[in-house]
Amino acid sequence: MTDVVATNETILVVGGGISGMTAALEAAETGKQVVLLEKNPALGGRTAQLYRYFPKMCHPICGLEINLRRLKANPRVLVLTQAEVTGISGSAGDYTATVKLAPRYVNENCTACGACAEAVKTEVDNPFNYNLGKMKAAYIPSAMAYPQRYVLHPSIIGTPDAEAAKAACKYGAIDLEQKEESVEIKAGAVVWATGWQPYDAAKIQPYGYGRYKNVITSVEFERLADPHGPTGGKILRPSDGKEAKNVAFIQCAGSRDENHLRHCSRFCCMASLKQTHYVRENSPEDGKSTIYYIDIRAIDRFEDFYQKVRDDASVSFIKSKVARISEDDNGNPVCWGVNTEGYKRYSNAHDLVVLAVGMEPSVKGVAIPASIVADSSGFIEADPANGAIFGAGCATNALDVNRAVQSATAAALRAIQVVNKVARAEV
Amino acid sequence: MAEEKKFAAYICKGCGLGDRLDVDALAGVAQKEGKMQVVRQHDFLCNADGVAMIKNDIANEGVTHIMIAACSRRAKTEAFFFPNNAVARTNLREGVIWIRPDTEEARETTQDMAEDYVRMGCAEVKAMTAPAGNANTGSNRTLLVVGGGLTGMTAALEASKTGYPVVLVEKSGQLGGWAAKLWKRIPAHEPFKAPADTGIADMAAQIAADPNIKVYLNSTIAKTDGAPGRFVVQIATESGAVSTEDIGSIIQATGFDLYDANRLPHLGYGKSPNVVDQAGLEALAKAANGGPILRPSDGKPVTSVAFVQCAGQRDTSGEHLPYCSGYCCNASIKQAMYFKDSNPAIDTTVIYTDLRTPGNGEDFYRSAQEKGVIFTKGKVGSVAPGGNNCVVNFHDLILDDQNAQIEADLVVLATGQVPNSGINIDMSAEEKAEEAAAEAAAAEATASGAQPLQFSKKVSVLNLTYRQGADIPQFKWGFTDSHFICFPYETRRTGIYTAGPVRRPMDMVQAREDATGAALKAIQALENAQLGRAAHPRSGDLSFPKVRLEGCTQCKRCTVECPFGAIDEDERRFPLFNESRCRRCGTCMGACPVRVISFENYSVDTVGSQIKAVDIPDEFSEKPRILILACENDAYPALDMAAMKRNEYSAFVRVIPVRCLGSVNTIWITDALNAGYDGVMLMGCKHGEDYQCHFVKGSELGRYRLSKVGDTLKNMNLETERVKDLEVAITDIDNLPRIINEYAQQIVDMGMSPFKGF
Amino acid sequence: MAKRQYAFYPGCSSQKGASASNYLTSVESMCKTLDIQLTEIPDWNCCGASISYAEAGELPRHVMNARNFALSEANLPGQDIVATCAACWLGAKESKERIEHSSQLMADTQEALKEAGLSIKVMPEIRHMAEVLVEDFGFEELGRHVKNPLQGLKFAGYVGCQTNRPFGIAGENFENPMYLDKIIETMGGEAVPYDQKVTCCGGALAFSEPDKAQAQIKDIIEAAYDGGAEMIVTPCPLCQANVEIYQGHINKKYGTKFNIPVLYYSQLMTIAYGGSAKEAGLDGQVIRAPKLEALAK
Amino acid sequence: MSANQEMAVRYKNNFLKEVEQQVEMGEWVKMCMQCGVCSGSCPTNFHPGWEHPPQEIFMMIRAGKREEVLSSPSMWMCTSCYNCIVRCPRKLPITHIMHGLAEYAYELGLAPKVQPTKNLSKLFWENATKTGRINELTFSLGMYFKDAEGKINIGQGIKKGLEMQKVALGLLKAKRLNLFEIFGGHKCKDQKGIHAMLAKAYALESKRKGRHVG
Repeated sequence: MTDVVATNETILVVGGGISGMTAALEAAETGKQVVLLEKNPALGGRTAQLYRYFPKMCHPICGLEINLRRLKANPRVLVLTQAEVTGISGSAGDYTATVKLAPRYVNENCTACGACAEAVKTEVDNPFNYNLGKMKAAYIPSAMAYPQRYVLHPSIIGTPDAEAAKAACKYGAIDLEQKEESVEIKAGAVVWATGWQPYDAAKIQPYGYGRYKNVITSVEFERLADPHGPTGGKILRPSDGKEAKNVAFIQCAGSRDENHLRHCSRFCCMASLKQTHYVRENSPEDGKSTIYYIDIRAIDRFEDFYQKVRDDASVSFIKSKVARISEDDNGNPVCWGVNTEGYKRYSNAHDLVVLAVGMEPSVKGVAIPASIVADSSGFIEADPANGAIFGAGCATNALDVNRAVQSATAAALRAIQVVNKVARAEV
Repeated sequence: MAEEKKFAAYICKGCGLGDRLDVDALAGVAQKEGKMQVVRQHDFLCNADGVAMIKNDIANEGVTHIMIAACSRRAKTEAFFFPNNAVARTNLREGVIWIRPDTEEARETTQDMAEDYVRMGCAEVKAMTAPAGNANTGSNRTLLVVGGGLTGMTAALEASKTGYPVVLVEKSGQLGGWAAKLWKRIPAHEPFKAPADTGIADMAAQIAADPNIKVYLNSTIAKTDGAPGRFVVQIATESGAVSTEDIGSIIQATGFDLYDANRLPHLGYGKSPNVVDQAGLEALAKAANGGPILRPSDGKPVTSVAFVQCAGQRDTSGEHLPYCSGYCCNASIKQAMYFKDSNPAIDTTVIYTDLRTPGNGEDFYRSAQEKGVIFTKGKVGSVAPGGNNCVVNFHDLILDDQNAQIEADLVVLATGQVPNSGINIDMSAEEKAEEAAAEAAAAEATASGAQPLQFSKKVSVLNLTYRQGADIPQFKWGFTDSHFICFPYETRRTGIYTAGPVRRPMDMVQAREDATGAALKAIQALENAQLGRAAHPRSGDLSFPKVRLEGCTQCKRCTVECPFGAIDEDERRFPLFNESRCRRCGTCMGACPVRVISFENYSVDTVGSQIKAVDIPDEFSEKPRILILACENDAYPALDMAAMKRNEYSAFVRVIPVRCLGSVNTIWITDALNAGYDGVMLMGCKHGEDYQCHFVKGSELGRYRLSKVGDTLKNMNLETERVKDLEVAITDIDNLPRIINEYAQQIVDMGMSPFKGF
Repeated sequence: MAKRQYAFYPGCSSQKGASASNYLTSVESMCKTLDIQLTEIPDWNCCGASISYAEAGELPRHVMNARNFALSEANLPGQDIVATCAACWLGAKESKERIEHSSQLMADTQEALKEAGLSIKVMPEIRHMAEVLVEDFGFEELGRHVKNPLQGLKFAGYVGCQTNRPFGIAGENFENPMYLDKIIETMGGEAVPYDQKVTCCGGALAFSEPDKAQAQIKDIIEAAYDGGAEMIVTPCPLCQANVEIYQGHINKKYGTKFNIPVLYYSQLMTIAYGGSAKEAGLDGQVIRAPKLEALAK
Repeated sequence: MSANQEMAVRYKNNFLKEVEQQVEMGEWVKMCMQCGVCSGSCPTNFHPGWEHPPQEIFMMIRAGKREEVLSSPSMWMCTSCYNCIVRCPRKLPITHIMHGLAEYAYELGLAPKVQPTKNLSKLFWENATKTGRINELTFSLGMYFKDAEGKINIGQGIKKGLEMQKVALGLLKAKRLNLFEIFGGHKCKDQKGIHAMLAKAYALESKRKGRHVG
């Protein structure tokens, strides 16, 4: 049974992506006790799956390394992975959260030596790579995974593979008897930082995602460009493994669209501008990018990043929402539409089309087990009715990393205000 | 504290270490060469039993210094958590067996490598002490907020709500700043359809009623002295009075000015009263007080209005603002609604190139369209002022009409935000000259009675007494934003945070978030200051640079190079370290030519003794030795992850993690070369415009110092290639092993260093 | 399964001797098997189709449809109106939505209907026959009646526009609807991959802008051949006619050799249900479908 | 004063307002954000003669280009395929707006003189409302015997008829064209009711839109 020591001076942070980690660390570094919950087996969230950040083109796992080091050095944060909140009762200053813990089948004896993975034969989709490629069913979610412990995929439990993993482990780290459990955690305040999910591109029917292999999403493209990804950082298109040199980026794939997401997801324009660099990095001689857009939203100081991409001869800009995509005989996706600046019709074949999919709050369609005020897109609003449950990061708005971290820092203070009040009352 | 020191080495045999290495031989090295008093082996050191063994030694055997030879210092940190002891981690797993082939031929060199690492671990731990932290730093818990606009007011209220006293200083005679000049604001809540009340009056009332917040109006900061937890701030009031406040930490929320529309004569500003900027329109709307907005030229109600977006912004000519201010599209939409809400018959057009309404601003945009605001994608060339109306000439980009025109009673220019960030302390000589020229030109123009060009000489906001300058260093275009994406509050002055549009162009929603976040960081800074703990990125670090003043030559390199302005000079011109400003990067230590600066657990000695501990085989062994000094934030994790992938690299290298390339003292390199190392690789983060160094200037300064190593090499008659400076990113998991191997081959080809055996 | 009853709105083209009379023949046969009772709305009138916009304006068009609603409810109360023609279904459904949406429009409609002695009291549901098959029966039920599976026959399921957009069949995809393919497969035939499934045939512009329409029709037929289809199947009378009857013109203009039969789903179903070629209206094909005729019992 | 002049005066220079009030679904025009998805989705997009796509027309309306819009052949190219409607991210009922613009242009007499679809539309409606149901034979004949300007042209009719002869023969053979339709064919019983109903509908609509009853 997992033992969690928490009181109503504890801050419960739900979500272990960059926002949740930030909220947890900022609160802990201000001297507060924190319980940090993550649904997946490792912390890091979606930013850990990005290759580079705009506008610096630096690597997200560099910041993750720092945050993990802060975490390792700070005994005030208790991390629970594979944890989901199923209920929250009580009120500001006195909450009890019911948390479901899924079994990892690997205990803290694990040294991450990898012997279990060698022993296991079953392969499963690799969610870290958005299922582009497979991994062993005994796996470490990524090279940066924290906790640095292996996981057994539930599909092999009860199969000889699980036994093989157990037999291969010299350290008694495989525990096939682990069961799902439910724990209650006290908290004075809750920071809800469950982040976002990419909009389901298959719903944008005219673009044929799911029908055409060479139509992929922007988050998948990150994995293709990443040296840690399924292609070792080479941009190879899914249909035939050919190098994709002529890449189209379609903006507002789902965003600004009343058939899909009515809001603008803010980060997609910058993400595509950034991804044109990947194309150039992969094919310095003959890489070519085309951005189809309605408005380029390179907001505030990111404008210069846009101007630099704009000045790059290998990148073209077409003011147009692509009407539809078809596939030619060579498996090339063909974008059809009209450049609205002066009405020019086009049907352009590309090696690969990347849909800049919108940002949907993870909370959308998922009942937060407490009464929360959200806007029409499902983002948590700042509202007194939420008591001491504070949204942070992309659970509150379509934000880029920078703004998500700011939001999480602010949420940490709001949570501290509540637990400080509890502490003052208890003195 | 003259505590008895007892050294213990623990060598793990798990994860294949026992199979791949001769652990008994390693234990022998630890005991004989490493002079460890306790040496233990364990089959599985990180499990409960292994950890209990170490804890027992601490409790019952008096062990104070621990050398753990097992996996990387990045792994198993919960198990090997001994905060009260000096701990060195020797990396035999990721550092040795995972990067070496498991073959008979490789066995000897792999064992050599492991033994050297044990030697190094022992040497390191012997040179370390567990940092105790300095409790004698300040403990003031009051926040100073500079600027009484929305951002400053928010920061003050939030800090007060958290339980901290606040001093709020506002330059003007009332609180509210830019927001107080607005008729309405952009909505912050569902349904995002109509302009909303600013709420500023309410905030001002809350501040007035808060006994925890002390407000100074008509006041500026005359002087800021001290460090987090013990700032002493002089506040000058217009009346001439000067007050002194003791302050724990500071939030600078000095906001922005609108870009001067006088610089946009081609858009008719200054030529017709009917061309206004966004502030001008807010003033008209306020005056109208809900009634029809009147045309300045003749006081008649406006019947048509055109908004020109990006006026003097997103400029590529170099004449105006190169950036987008981010909020103006929504602001113009809001202002367009002032007209449509009062009278739907008013022709209202917004001319834009890219409409930028992120998030639910899209709803606000749609709402404006529903209300009949016309949006036209076009580039405005000029505004021709007439008597009572103006003609906006633009290129209609959709209809591809170069000569499109709109006639309007009123034209509103959406000029952008210019930060009030004080003096640019990093200004180059050229920039200073440019500024002086502009000042002279303005003075001349004014004297000759021509159209006065706006020129206001920048004055300091904070008047810091810091040796490195009176204000916060700026990032781009005067904004004081952090350069870090993951860490938006990282300014280069510990305990001083900026928030709101001074930091980055932003709207009110974001300014509020920013202010709240900055309040947390300021509170955190003062809390940690009084505990002697470091701020980000080595948060919680209790180590602190100690300086042996008697050896100091007053060369001032440390005071100049400290990326965080932590070091001043005392009246005797010796460096004066302000502990709570320090981020523990060690740049000062790297800079010091006489090596008088050190940390308890990281010093010239902790690294130097490791370098010296390595066994250097003789010239004829065909076993060169290459020293790698790797930044612990990026290069070292990259090497670790390469090992997790089992990427192999040369057994000739010996890696020592360093806090930052900036902390690398050139003595380490000369020592290494003198000791007979055949090559030295330095692995640091990217520097330059998009630098990635977590200590801002560390890697740049480190590289600058290393560029001078060439002379040393020349003097020693060594090839310059024997020292290699590498820019490494954390993702270089495949590149790095390749580069190491290529370098090792290059060294082999070059031949062994002649300095061996001296 | 109990007899299902619907108010039937055949539309002008499905009348005897009209261009889709074979559609009607096959629908009647199919309904017999499925035990569907279609009762024609007495004295129904033309829906106006989408093309009548220039002269019709808004209200007159809606009023025409409203008259059918009123007649249906008065004579066949409680029954859903079922149309077989895509344009009839769309036109009626559109009018229903608009009238329901606007009280002004409802009032005007009632006022005009009064002139014909009618009024709307209850607004009936408007369904397309394909919708009825998919939703009220389901593929499993439709499959149970198959006696003569269309084994080995390859069809391109050409959905076209108006059963698909803007309303479509519930749960379907505008760009790649599957219901027609599923009907083909349920009847034992093979639905070939077909990337012009929802391409417009030109609609009424086949009359007024024959060149433009025929260029589109050419793409539609070409893709069917590319997919290996032997026949094209459609749920829409205008699609059927346009794709079938202009093949000669297209061949002349483009040098193609098109000669592909274009059938209704109901014709396939009739054959698969064991009906004769005549019961399926196969004699009504301008381009005969010998393979299907051969299979018919 | 012609209907056109009257409207031009009534709405002064505000063509957008005119469209909002006079054109079916015209109130949606202002909601367009110029993404161009409609233009790219139109099946006639790649054919010549498609002068202005919908999104451009919407911009022209906002820019007050009244004559250009109303006399454009573009709206008449609509095949009613509804691709634009289902893809529009702003949910504009574009098909209906195009129809509405065509109707309004026709009403004002600004529609192009040579416009076959205009004639087709008119003929279809007349044919349908005469007896309550379409008479396919008279409709087709009507179509072929009118020239591009909508005037009866026997010579052209015979030529086109010849062109269509094969098609007609095929249909006849398949019993899908009935020459006896010429004598009346299918029709509604209550034609009087239908005519009265439609007359009322026209009157109401004209009143609502402030147009003269034609």
